[in-house]
Amino acid sequence: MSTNTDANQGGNGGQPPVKLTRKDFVSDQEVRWCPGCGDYAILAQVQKVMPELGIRRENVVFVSGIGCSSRFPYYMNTYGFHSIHGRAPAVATGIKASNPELSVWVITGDGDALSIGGNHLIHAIRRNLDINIILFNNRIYGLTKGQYSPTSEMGKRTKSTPFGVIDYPLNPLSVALAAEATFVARSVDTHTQHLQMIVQRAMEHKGVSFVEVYQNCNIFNDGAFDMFTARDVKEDRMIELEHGRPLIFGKERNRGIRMRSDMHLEVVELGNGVSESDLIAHNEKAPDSYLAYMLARMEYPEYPVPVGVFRDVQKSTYEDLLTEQVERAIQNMGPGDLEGIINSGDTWVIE
Amino acid sequence: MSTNTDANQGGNGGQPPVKLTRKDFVSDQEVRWCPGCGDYAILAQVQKVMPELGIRRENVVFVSGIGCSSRFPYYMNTYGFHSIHGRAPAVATGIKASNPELSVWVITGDGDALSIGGNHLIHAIRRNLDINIILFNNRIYGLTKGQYSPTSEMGKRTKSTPFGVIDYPLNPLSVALAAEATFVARSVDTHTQHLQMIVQRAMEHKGVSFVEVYQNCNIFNDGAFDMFTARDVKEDRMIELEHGRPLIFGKERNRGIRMRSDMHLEVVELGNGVSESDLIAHNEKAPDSYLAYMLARMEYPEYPVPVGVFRDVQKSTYEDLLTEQVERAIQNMGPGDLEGIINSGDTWVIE
Amino acid sequence: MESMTILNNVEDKHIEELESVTIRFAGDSGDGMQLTGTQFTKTSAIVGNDISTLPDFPAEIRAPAGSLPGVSGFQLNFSNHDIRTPGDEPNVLVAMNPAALKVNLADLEPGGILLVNTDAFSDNNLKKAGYGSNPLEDGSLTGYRLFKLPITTLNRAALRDEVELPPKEIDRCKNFWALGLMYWLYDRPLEPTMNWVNEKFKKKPDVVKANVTALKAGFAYAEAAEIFTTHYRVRKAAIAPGKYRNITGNEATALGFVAASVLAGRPLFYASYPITPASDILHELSMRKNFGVKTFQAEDEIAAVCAAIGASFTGNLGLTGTSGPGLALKSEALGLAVMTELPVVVVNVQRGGPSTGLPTKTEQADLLQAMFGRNGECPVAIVAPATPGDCFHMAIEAFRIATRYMLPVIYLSDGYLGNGAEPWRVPAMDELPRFEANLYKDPDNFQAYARDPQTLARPWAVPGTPGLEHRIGGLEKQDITGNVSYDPENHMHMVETRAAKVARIADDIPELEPFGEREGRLLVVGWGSTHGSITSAVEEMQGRGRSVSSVHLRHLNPFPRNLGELLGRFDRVLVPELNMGQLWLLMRAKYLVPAISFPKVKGKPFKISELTAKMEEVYED
Amino acid sequence: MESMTILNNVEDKHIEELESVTIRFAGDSGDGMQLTGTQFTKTSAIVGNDISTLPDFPAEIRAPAGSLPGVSGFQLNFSNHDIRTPGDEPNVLVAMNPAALKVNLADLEPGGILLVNTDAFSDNNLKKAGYGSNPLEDGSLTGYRLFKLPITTLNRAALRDEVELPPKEIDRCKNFWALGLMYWLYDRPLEPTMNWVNEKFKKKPDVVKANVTALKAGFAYAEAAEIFTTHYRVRKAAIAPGKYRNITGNEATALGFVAASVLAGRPLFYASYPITPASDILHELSMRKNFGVKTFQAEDEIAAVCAAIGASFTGNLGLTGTSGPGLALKSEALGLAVMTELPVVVVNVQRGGPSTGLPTKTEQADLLQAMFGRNGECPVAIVAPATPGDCFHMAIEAFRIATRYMLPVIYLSDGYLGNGAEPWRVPAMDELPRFEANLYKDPDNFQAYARDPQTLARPWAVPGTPGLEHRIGGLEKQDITGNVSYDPENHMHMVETRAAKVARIADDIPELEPFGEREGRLLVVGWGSTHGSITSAVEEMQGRGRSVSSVHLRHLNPFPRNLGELLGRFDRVLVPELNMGQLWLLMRAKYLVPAISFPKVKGKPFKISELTAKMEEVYED
Ligand SMILES: Cc1ncc(C[n+]2csc(CCOP(=O)(O)OP(=O)(O)O)c2C)c(N)n1
Ligand SMILES: Cc1ncc(C[n+]2csc(CCOP(=O)(O)OP(=O)(O)O)c2C)c(N)n1
Ligand code: SF4
Ligand code: SF4
Ligand SMILES: [Mg+2]
Ligand SMILES: [Mg+2]
Repeated sequence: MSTNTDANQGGNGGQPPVKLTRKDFVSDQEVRWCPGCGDYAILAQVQKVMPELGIRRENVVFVSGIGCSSRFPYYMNTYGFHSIHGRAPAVATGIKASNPELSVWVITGDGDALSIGGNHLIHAIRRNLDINIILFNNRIYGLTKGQYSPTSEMGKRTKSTPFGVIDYPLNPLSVALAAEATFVARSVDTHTQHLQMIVQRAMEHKGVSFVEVYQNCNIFNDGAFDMFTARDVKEDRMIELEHGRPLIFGKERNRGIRMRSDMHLEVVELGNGVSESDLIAHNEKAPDSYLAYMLARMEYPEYPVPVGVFRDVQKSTYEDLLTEQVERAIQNMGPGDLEGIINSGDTWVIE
Repeated sequence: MSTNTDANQGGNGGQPPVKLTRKDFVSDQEVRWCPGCGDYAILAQVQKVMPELGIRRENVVFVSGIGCSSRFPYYMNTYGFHSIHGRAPAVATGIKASNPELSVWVITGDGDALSIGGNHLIHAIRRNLDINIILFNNRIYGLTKGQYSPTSEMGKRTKSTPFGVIDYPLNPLSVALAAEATFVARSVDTHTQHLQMIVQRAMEHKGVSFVEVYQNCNIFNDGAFDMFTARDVKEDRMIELEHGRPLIFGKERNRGIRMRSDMHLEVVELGNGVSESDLIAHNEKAPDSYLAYMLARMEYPEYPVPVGVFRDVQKSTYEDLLTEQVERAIQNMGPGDLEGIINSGDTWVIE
Repeated sequence: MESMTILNNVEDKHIEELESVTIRFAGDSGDGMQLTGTQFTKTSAIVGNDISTLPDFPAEIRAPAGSLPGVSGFQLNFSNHDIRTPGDEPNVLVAMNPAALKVNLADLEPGGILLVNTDAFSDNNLKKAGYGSNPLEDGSLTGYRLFKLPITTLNRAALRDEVELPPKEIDRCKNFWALGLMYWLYDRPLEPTMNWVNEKFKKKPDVVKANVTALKAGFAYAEAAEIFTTHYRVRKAAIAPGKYRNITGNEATALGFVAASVLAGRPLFYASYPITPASDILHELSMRKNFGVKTFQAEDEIAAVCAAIGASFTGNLGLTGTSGPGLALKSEALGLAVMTELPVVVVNVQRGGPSTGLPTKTEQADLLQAMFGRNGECPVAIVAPATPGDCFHMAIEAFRIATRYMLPVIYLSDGYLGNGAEPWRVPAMDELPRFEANLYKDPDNFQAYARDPQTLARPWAVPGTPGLEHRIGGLEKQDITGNVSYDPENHMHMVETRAAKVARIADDIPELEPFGEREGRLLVVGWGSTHGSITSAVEEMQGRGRSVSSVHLRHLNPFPRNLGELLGRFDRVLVPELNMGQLWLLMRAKYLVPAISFPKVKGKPFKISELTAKMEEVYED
Repeated sequence: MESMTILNNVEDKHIEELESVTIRFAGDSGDGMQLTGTQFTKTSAIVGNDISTLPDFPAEIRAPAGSLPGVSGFQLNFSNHDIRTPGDEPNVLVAMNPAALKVNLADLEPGGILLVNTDAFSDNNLKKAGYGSNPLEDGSLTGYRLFKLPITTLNRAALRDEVELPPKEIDRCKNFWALGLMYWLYDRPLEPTMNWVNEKFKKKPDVVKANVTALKAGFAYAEAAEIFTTHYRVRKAAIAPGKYRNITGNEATALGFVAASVLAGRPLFYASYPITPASDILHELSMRKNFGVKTFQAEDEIAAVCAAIGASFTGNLGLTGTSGPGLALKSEALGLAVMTELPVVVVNVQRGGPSTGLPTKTEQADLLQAMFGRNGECPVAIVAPATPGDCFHMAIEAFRIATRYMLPVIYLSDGYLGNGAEPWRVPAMDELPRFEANLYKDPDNFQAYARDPQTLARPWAVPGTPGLEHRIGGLEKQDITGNVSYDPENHMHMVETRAAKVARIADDIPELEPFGEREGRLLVVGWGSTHGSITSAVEEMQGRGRSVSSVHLRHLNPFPRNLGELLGRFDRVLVPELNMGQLWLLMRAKYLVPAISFPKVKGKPFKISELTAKMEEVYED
């Protein structure tokens, strides 16, 4: 491996960690989201987590596409690239592959990442570049004022679907897993502690990290997630995934998830002959993505909605393999000799 | 539902079925694949199956992108559209949504469908249009003469990867399943009977059908699948999925697939306390795509490679829902009255 | 009726006659300025003025309250004679907060009426707007007729005892208070707005009451408080009789395509990916399902154009719509439409570029992209509406050309046309053109690339038709058969044929009729949304006795047949465009005429005064 | 050495001197014609001829054996003087089967030498080639000097007892048999080819033996059988001394970009999606990892250009390459590169269009796409190599401009340049330009859009540099700060600034040096791959005593400074292009010069005779 960064110091290019504060990551640009938008909370958590790992501002690049969420880079006092709609993963790939020392973040929306940008997303994921992708899922197009997105529910009436959506929504985590993601997680804009933890875990993961954050768009899709994320119901309607722990949830922690013999997940009450050991134990590190895939597909109201880390496994990263090829080529062929290659091939001399 | 086609007569627009032969589906264009190419076999099977269902030539449209495989429509004596690289699913969507009476087929390659066209593919799939997508997977770019594709193996040396591929390959079936496919199947160019059966099943399925066909490119990736598809080894290295039947394979039919308690699939020998009932029973109709996803991810040599129908479930199709909205709108608002809408809104009269 | 009483009272006061007035309402995005402007517009239309409007939205959905980017504006021009633009400089500026004042003051005419809501001039708001000192107090506004009104307070006072609404709701009525005041000032009736409020909030009687009360209160305040020494009247304009409605370009575009579908007898299939400022066309058309219109929100612009091509292949009117960056994405597929000779129409509602550029601002800088933005020799027809209402007619024209010649047509609207509104005389059904868009059916000797001798169109032979099975695609086609051909001579022939198809359209479109004399000193050539300002400016020049005429191109490719000849009849040719000289370049290349470019790329339309100044300069040169 | 003996023998026979010869080898894709042609070329180069070549591949990978689409051809021109094209009409056609005869015969000069392999003229092959009767027997070839040889049989006979190889392998040597024959006919040595065979098949002595034997057998047969009454000699050309290699444009392009990286001291990052005829650049560069070159095969062309932009942002030389349809897809992202002012180079190896068009044929029809194919006012610099060897130099030039001015550059090669080869004088290291491509480092008063007063370049400030943290993107930028700005005046200023950056390049590139006199009757203006044919044709006209000069543009945007002035010094201007008149259009628009277009879109380069005929016509007009 060519880079001397390790997972805990990604983006320092071998320099010693520095002590910065949240404020160091706040840029001088006025934040321009609608008052009350969930984007504010996510911004705050990211700015808070950044200094925790001693990461240097100059080694961080935030790349985004287009959308409300994609204004994010302007507000980070790091390098930033507000690119074009859907293409942030491709720009980030160029950045990371050309300079593996950088800590590269992709900020994207449900339309940006899954509609126009779906293909770049899955290819960036399968290549397992060490980049962190945070998808702000508000299940709507915010910036263009309220059309449905690939995560909008069937039947939803929006500006472009006055008679209701007729496309089945995509499940972002399933898509990421099917695209061979090595780190997949989910959190919620308003669950600040959890969100911080997830951002930190994403940063620590070496390889691609895909994080879906449920984000409220209070203008065009207000309360889209309240049904299960609201303070009073979330313990009963969401489940927090913890590695190695059985899948238990509920205010009383008396319900769990079990695998039926016909390979269907079911919600069960603990007690009455059902014990913790009957439940599925969460395993982030499973070499197969089966379990993560099943969990990713649990939806309210049939199931509690899972948050946390679904999958976290190690594979070589694209940039490391690329750097390795470069280094091996230099070893085997010697460092590039321009005069040599120009003069190679079948040559002859005219006198 | 607005269309009076039923699943078995897709593409007849209500007309009575006709008796045609294989020859009726052969166009007058000279076939231009390399001698020995697997594409010939697939063409032959499709031409053979077409007449079986009494489908009318004029109601059939083959749409393709660009690639060797994408020349397919020229050879079918039906309507055909050889579109541009990666965009066949989008063209097909326009065709099917605008005229649901047609039987629409998409022919695509691993590069066409999964590289440049990945996004259109997953969106066509999630919309569940009643179209049949056949992906000719030769794990290489044929037409452009031998660069690696998204299904090429890690480390493979190709024209564009003289030092070996460093992108993890995509598994086409996983991607289709994660994109909410209602019908997913796999076959092999040389397994003619099986391939015919799969093409027929795809045609019969109402909703999107996604079929991966392993196809040999004898010029740039010869024998890519021989390791498990060859006549002498295939029974031991492949497994044929049959609905409701336990997952058994092997020349002696003495091996099977079992689910371990830690949710890992394992290959077991029957006998010695292991009986058929311990094996997973295949269920195409499972409402969840879990099982199909797991099976899709079985790869040689760890597992036998599955062929057959992984998933076949019913959901309303995009074009039916769209037609329904049109019909309901006419019911509720009356048929469009041009004069009426032009004169609607706030109007005033100047005399 | 109450308001009539008020009106009658008004009659006694001192009234001054005006020819035309331009008002700009400006406030925070939350202040309801768009609504205020629209109501004033409608009322003015109803009383018989000619009108023209220009909304100006902030780029952010909801910028922070009180901030500069959050300012929303609406300008309207109403007149007793024919007008074509929303006016250069407002005569009146209503500024609901400091930010609105800051952003808009520079445009107000010297000595213009400036009406401010003093309640909003808090220290906090002043700071947000970047004011060091309070402009209401520091003497910086002495050049204007400043009226300082505590609108929020006055509105609260008026509503306090009348309705049971939370304070926030009450405050939201202050725009109606201001509207009422303006109605008094310009002698307009309250009924149209009251009717609208009644209809709109049918189910919320409280809200109706609140708004109506605010409106009347503003009116009454103006009347009673006597802060204005005069008020004004703008008489009816001599407008062509008929039924009118206010319509934006995007609405008219959508309606025009529905009309094209009805006239052609072919279903409309609209595939689009949302993008500012084109999305409203998608919203409009998605409500027209009872016309058999199918709308498809695609995963991106490429999928949208491809789906439209697929729909055209099945005999639908395949339509796709976008703005500049989206047109760039559609380039490759447009080439496919050219090669397959299918009747697809692409709407491009242009916005400020390059790249993401200025998404909410207007510009005309995609003409050369429309002409040349594809690989290979790849001509398409191009049309461009001249006014919001013309969008309706040019939408029909686009499909008439596409289906008659079997080729793709690009329809170039822009943000100014799309969002701008004008009173539109609703055409009678029998004024609409009919065009035949027949599918080919005859299987005898069918050849997919046989051609109509006049138009060079190939047959529109669609799947489902027995005996016409054939294959099309992006590879070069053999003439007549449509088979793939790599033959060198055939290739050149087909390149020429595709160009000839476009060229022949020129025989089928009206020749240009100059506005003004057919020869003279200066010819001004325009296209698209600059029609209003150019025509007004030329009219003004003519009024000054200058020999100035103009022609306005609604067909950009091919040009109308007589353009070259007309250019030759004038000493000077001036080409004002909201770009750096794109039509100018095409005209110079084609006619070798030393035309003069007058470029503007500021995200805004031309002012009449800018144009007349330039015309004077060129005139004398 | 044996072959020397043979050669010496040859000396005794009747030898005729020729100035230059054009040969076309044609056969089935499986017949090894490309190899035969390349070997003949190399040998000719080594003996000191000037040479020029044109391969012609079939569009299909492996069309059915014997079919018309399966024909593969290779034409080469060798001469005792300066030549620049592979020749108009071959003097000699070697046809290995009926299909090859059918496809190529029309090009052979009247009375030319026609050599056919009679063994391949089976009924089956004749049918596949669409021959009703056997042309070797029906008298249709009487206009040529026809030599009928059973090459397959003769080759088998020669190899039978010499090597132990399966019959299929033996038959595969028949191209070397034919090559040997041609070597005798044109008096070339066998050694270079024998050396090549020895090297190439080092590990397969049987194959070496077989090929060498076939080669010698062909040579000996020609010598012994006395079927040719004469053989020919083409003497050395007076070529500039130096070290030469044969190089294709795509190879030279790849090498040039590697050189740019070395010269600039910045790593090269090549992101591309395979497409004919550009893929070879990807293949070449992917082998250059020891230069620190990183290649990235992206999922599509959009991802490729975006990744290149990302790489430029980090201080790499961000490069992407494609052909026409791919350039169309890159349009939107190129706008982003313009707005962010990053040094990205886009290679477009043009092919026949529109749409998928004629993927394996050459064309120059993407110039206007390169100029205008983006939304908004979005200028980029454009360069175009003139010859395969020039590809090397223009690749360096592209990055010199991109990094010096901080903007994207489009590099327009084409299929003819990309696949065509020419002998290229290898430059010495000190002949290569140096250019500085320094990263900006100074955090004091850093402004992302501050400008170099001369070039207007903004600083190349890359992530990883402390104190330069900043944000860029596709929204309009405020001058100096680079913050987002919706300000109208700033927008116009920035549009003008981006245009000015491109315009200023004109001060930094060489003025045009006409080939011929600096004034006169006719000036021929060309660009790109037509350099060879135009120059040769002009030379011929000059030889006829005509006042004809030419200039060749390697910079298309901006034009060299003195182009306008030169145009004014000639009575007539002719613009031959492999498109319908794209440079012509730009020149007319810019200089209002009544230039005459000479368009050709047949997937093939100009013939010299076509050009001289047109020049004569224009000359007299
Ligand atoms: C090529 C292109 N197409 C369309 C648009 C218009 N557009 C901007 S953002 C957006 C979708 C935004 O939705 P999402 O990604 O969910 O972000 P959000 O605003 O909800 O955060 C669209 C369609 C564009 N800017 N560029
Ligand atoms: C926009 C565009 N990019 C690239 C190409 C070149 N191209 C043609 S086919 C192809 C890939 C073919 O691979 P695959 O889809 O696997 O089909 P196969 O030839 O293997 O059947 C590519 C890259 C193209 N025609 N158009
Ligand atoms: S529109 Fe929605 S997502 Fe966008 S800033 Fe406003 S609240 Fe946030
Ligand atoms: S290159 Fe491969 S895939 Fe293409 S036709 Fe030849 S054998 Fe088939
Ligand atoms: Mg969103
Ligand atoms: Mg393939």
